[in-house]
Amino acid sequence: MLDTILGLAAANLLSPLILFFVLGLVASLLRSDLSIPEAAAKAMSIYLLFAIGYKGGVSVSDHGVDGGLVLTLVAGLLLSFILPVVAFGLLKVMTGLSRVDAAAVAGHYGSISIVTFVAATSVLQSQGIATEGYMVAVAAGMEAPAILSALWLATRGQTSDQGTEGGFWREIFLNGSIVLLIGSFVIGLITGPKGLADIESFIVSPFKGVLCLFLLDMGLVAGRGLRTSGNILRPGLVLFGVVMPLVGSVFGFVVAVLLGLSPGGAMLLMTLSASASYIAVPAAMRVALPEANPSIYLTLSLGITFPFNLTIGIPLYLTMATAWGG
Amino acid sequence: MLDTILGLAAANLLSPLILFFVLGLVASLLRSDLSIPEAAAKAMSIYLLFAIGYKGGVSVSDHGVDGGLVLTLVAGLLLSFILPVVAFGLLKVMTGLSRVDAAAVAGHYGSISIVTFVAATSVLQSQGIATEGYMVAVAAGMEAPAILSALWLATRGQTSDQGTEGGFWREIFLNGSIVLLIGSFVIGLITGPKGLADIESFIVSPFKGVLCLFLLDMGLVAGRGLRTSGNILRPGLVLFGVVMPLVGSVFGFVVAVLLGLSPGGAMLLMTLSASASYIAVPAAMRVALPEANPSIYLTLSLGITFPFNLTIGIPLYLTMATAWGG
Amino acid sequence: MLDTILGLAAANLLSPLILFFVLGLVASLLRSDLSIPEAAAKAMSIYLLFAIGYKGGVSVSDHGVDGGLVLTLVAGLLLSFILPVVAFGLLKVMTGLSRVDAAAVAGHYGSISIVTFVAATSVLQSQGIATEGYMVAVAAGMEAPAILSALWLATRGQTSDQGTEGGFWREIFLNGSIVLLIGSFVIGLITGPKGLADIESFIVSPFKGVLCLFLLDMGLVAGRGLRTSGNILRPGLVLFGVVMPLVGSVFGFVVAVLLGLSPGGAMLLMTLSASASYIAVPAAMRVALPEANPSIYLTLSLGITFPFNLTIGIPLYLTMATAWGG
Amino acid sequence: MIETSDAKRVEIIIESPMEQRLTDALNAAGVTGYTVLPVLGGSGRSGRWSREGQVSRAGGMVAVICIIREELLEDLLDAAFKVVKRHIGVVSVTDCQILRIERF
Amino acid sequence: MIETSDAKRVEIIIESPMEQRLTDALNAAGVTGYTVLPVLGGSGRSGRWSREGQVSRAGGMVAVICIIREELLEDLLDAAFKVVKRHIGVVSVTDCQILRIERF
Amino acid sequence: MIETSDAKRVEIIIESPMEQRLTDALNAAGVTGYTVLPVLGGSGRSGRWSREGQVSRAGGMVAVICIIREELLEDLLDAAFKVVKRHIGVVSVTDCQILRIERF
Ligand SMILES: Nc1ncnc2c1ncn2[C@@H]1O[C@H](COP(=O)(O)O)[C@@H](O)[C@H]1O
Ligand SMILES: Nc1ncnc2c1ncn2[C@@H]1O[C@H](COP(=O)(O)O)[C@@H](O)[C@H]1O
Ligand SMILES: Nc1ncnc2c1ncn2[C@@H]1O[C@H](COP(=O)(O)O)[C@@H](O)[C@H]1O
Ligand code: NA
Ligand code: NA
Ligand code: NA
Repeated sequence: MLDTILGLAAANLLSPLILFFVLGLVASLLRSDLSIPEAAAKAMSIYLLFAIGYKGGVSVSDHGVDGGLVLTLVAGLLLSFILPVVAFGLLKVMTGLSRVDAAAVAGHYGSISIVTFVAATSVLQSQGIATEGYMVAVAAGMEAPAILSALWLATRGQTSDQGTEGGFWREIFLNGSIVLLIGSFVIGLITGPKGLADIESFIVSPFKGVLCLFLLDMGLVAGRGLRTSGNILRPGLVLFGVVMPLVGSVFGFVVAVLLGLSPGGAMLLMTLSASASYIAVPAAMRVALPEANPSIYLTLSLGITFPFNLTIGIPLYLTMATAWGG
Repeated sequence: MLDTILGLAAANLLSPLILFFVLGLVASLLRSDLSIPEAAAKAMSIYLLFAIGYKGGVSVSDHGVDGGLVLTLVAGLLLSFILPVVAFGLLKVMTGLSRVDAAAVAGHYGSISIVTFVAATSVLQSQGIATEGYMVAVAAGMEAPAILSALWLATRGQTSDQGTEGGFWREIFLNGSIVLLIGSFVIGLITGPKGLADIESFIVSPFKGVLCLFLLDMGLVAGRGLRTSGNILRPGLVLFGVVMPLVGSVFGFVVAVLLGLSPGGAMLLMTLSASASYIAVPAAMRVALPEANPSIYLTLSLGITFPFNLTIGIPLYLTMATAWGG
Repeated sequence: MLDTILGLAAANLLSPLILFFVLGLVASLLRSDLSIPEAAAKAMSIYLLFAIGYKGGVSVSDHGVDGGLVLTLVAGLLLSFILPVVAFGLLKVMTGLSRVDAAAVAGHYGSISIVTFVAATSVLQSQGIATEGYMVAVAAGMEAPAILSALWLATRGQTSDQGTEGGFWREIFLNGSIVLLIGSFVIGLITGPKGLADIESFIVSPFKGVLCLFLLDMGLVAGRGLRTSGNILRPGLVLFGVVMPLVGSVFGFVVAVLLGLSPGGAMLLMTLSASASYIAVPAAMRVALPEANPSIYLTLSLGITFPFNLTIGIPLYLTMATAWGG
Repeated sequence: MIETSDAKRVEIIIESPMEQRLTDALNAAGVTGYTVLPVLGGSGRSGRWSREGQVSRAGGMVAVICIIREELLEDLLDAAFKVVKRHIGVVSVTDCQILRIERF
Repeated sequence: MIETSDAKRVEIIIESPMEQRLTDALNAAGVTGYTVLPVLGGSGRSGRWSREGQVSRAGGMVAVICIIREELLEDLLDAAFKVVKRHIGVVSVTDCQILRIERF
Repeated sequence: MIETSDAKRVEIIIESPMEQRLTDALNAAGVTGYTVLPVLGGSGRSGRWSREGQVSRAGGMVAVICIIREELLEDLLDAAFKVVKRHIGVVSVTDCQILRIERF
């Protein structure tokens, strides 16, 4: 058991994906001026969402839509609602964060990191483990609900006076990555394998290479964050950044078991629950909870939890899921 | 006959290309913040021009240059000169546009939309229909002449006092897309199939995937235009945006028959005649006819005619061309 | 012998790579507005460094690390230190440049142009000539030392009062391209052929196509430089821009013979010695030698030496290396 | 000679996620136009940041420039202040002369 | 202390396709330099636009900043006005102090 | 009404490779913040350049905007001047009013 974890972790740590993330991390900690143009980074993330959404849709059209999709989606929404409350509790115990800061951080852990999800799928793939194609739809579904919980946690009693008018909720639920992920998923569902054949050599073959470059950029950004705001990370916070994903993954595991997901699907739901947002939620928090200090949630999510999931979390979740699955 | 059209249209409507365009359109009409970075969009259009120009040149070097190229090129130039006059007449009848606005719009319909052309070629390709490789050269040739007609229509009698000095014409005839298209075409002609083999896996295999993303962006832009300026589109204008491509395609069809083009070539010439510019001409109009309201010609060309050609026009032109061809 | 050179040169001149460079050159000399977005150009250079570094590392992990790597690396560093002194001497004889300008120019010729190196490797590859994978590490090693020589040449006697504090040297030795090249090399070394298999269809197949687009951009930039600053190029300077690469290549040749490199490796070392920097060194010169006129070194390096190496130099060095090798 | 008229140039540096809200507020306050400039990076009480360090829309900022007739200044500042008050950012006002006052 | 000299800062927001024509006119009017800033978007009588909404060079705008000696102002405004008069865009002038007047 | 306070707006256009050195100097001079804007191109005694013409970080420039209390101006100009003196670039100062002076 343990050695499988270690074996997987080792194999994982020596994959190009992780090594390029580490390269980025090291480069920016050494203050190299290496950087990926913002437009290129955004283009890569669009490519990844496009590819993963589309492939998910195709695989569903392959195996046909079943009740599993709806059930898992609902379960994902619930996880996204509940996990912030758990995180908030842990933060109150483990750290001295103000309520607003704690609520903002908690929101990030209810939501998801799509890159972590993508990395997990590519590990499953290289292990030849199948998974429910609709997990990408679940990923999209889990992005936003956590924001409601965060705002509720922050403003219990008094109601926030600003920012959360109609426009705000449209921004949240129609944010670019949700729309692109769901849209590509639906298009994949409609066009099916025939459509995939047309664009396969664009979205399948180069996928891993693009992911390497994207993780290089993630490493650069995470390193920059640690360099400029690392001092914010009191031990309690760092510990939270490692414990919370484990707690989240357990929630994900239990739900997956109840839903009877495949080992691959279970592992992905665990990864989603364990991962923390650094795109949708920070933007929402800046609008609705400007008093919360962005350095705290960004550094924690990008500098601690993301690397943890990428290196140790993913192989760990995989082992748990397969150990139970088989 | 009709059912072939409908069949083709249906198949076309459910292709990833169209569906991603629709996704973009819907996303921006819903005011999602989904957007493709400007630099990435420009890079994709450069890629498309590079790939299509080069492939055209290679196929000509394959089949050898014949008189057809020159004749068709001349015919294309004439179409580009004449169609604005036709469009101007229609606009006078169908809409209440001022002369300057009508002239500016007319210029767009004499010129071409390269993405519409690219979409048409990829439909031909998936239908396994061959075509004259030099049609890309014709496409490049048709971009600019319409601008002369537009200025003439706008300033008949008095001569425009500004903007159209030497530098202006250099901008028009050496604009980036013409130079890149012609340049890549010539390079393809010189290096031939041997050269293509070198870069095939860059310009052939990923082509359709890139086109999907590019059409996603076109949908986003078209939707934004419709959202902000849709009110400008009086019924008469909208009707013109649908009728003019049909009229243009008939001109293209007649010329193609006279030239004895292959069905594929005929369909492409029809598409070129039917399509409306939204890159070269708008820029030229801003310089030379600043009084013309850009919202009118951009919304009409991008919001009405482009989607019409993409969805209904292309299968229609294909059916007509093949019906006659075979 | 001579006809082999000419044959190679001709074949080289008619390759897509060169022709796209020429297209860019012509387009900007004609003042076309064709341009590649800065972010796209930067993304392409990152892709090229990533791909070439990684492939180099993989091939070393294939053949195993031998003393050759260390010896060649040291030799490369020495070449980078010494060549500026040679260049400085030639400049004093051939041109009337001030000491500061001469020192700045000299620094460029001690350092290297990575695109020239990439073009050389792709020529070797199409000729099916093997080479030492660690040459990319040597390339990275040769980027910076020349800067020290240039500063020494410029400030002999008095010490420059500004710019060259600690931060400066970190900028130089940790500049983005060095870090990415070395980092990808090391990752390739660690992950080996198995890792390559994962991302091959991203870094191998599309490589040449991307290089074409990148050279198109290089042509555009070089042309812009010649158009705006061509007047700076007195005959003596132009002559230097052609003679110095030849002199450099001879140094590279001698060192390669002493090291007993393979013909392919020798040709690459000659190319590195012959090429002139236009990224790392200009930036360093602006900081440390602001009095030196940037138009001189940029126009010379980009407008004269780069095209010379690309068109005539590379086939010439290849012929010399193979003539001796076999 | 071309005659110029006195006006005010208001420059507001604000977080990107607030841009839309700010420009809506400006329109509501009756400004006839504004221009948005990109920002590469900066530093302030909330620390140093740079465009390239951003994965998230959250981080970036923009500079909104609004040229207005003097009499509009107070309404504009009220409107702008409502939007920025809970947020980081900077508001500055400069005297300027403009051509074509009739356009404002 | 470092001595500064009075000068004028002219800011011209104009459509990208007119940039070249404007800068040529400025050079003709004898300015010693100018700086061009990108514009993300804006709003005015001709409506609202944003960089990302552009497929076409036509749509974008740029901001040209030109710092000049006071005595040059009139010629510059004449030159600038000739270029912008038929076009959308905004011209504003601010008093400023500069270092190294000898460079202007 | 919202009360505004007098301040200075310093705008420094400088080569990108010098940006870090400039901002370090500004911080050392005690400024509480600054904003960096991208520059597309420009022209000056050292000739004309444009962002797209750059392969090298060397070529580009940036505009650094720094809003400060009046009393800080001299120290800032001294600090800035030390950095730009051997380099190309332009420094201009404008009077302005700001909100929330306590933040500066
Ligand atoms: N004194 C200043 N001058 C110019 N820009 C500033 C200044 N202070 C703050 N900023 C800008 O406003 C942003 C937020 O500032 P702050 O609210 O102080 O953290 C900074 O990142 C800068 O971009
Ligand atoms: N009052 C203003 N303040 C700042 N920028 C403006 C103003 N009015 C117009 N602009 C800019 O000039 C462009 C054209 O304005 P207009 O000619 O009024 O449509 C707008 O898109 C804005 O970028
Ligand atoms: N008078 C000016 N107004 C605005 N920007 C200027 C001016 N002079 C120079 N610049 C900017 O400073 C850069 C260097 O100027 P110079 O040192 O004169 O070559 C130019 O490329 C412009 O971006
Ligand atoms: Na989560
Ligand atoms: Na047409
Ligand atoms: Na060299």
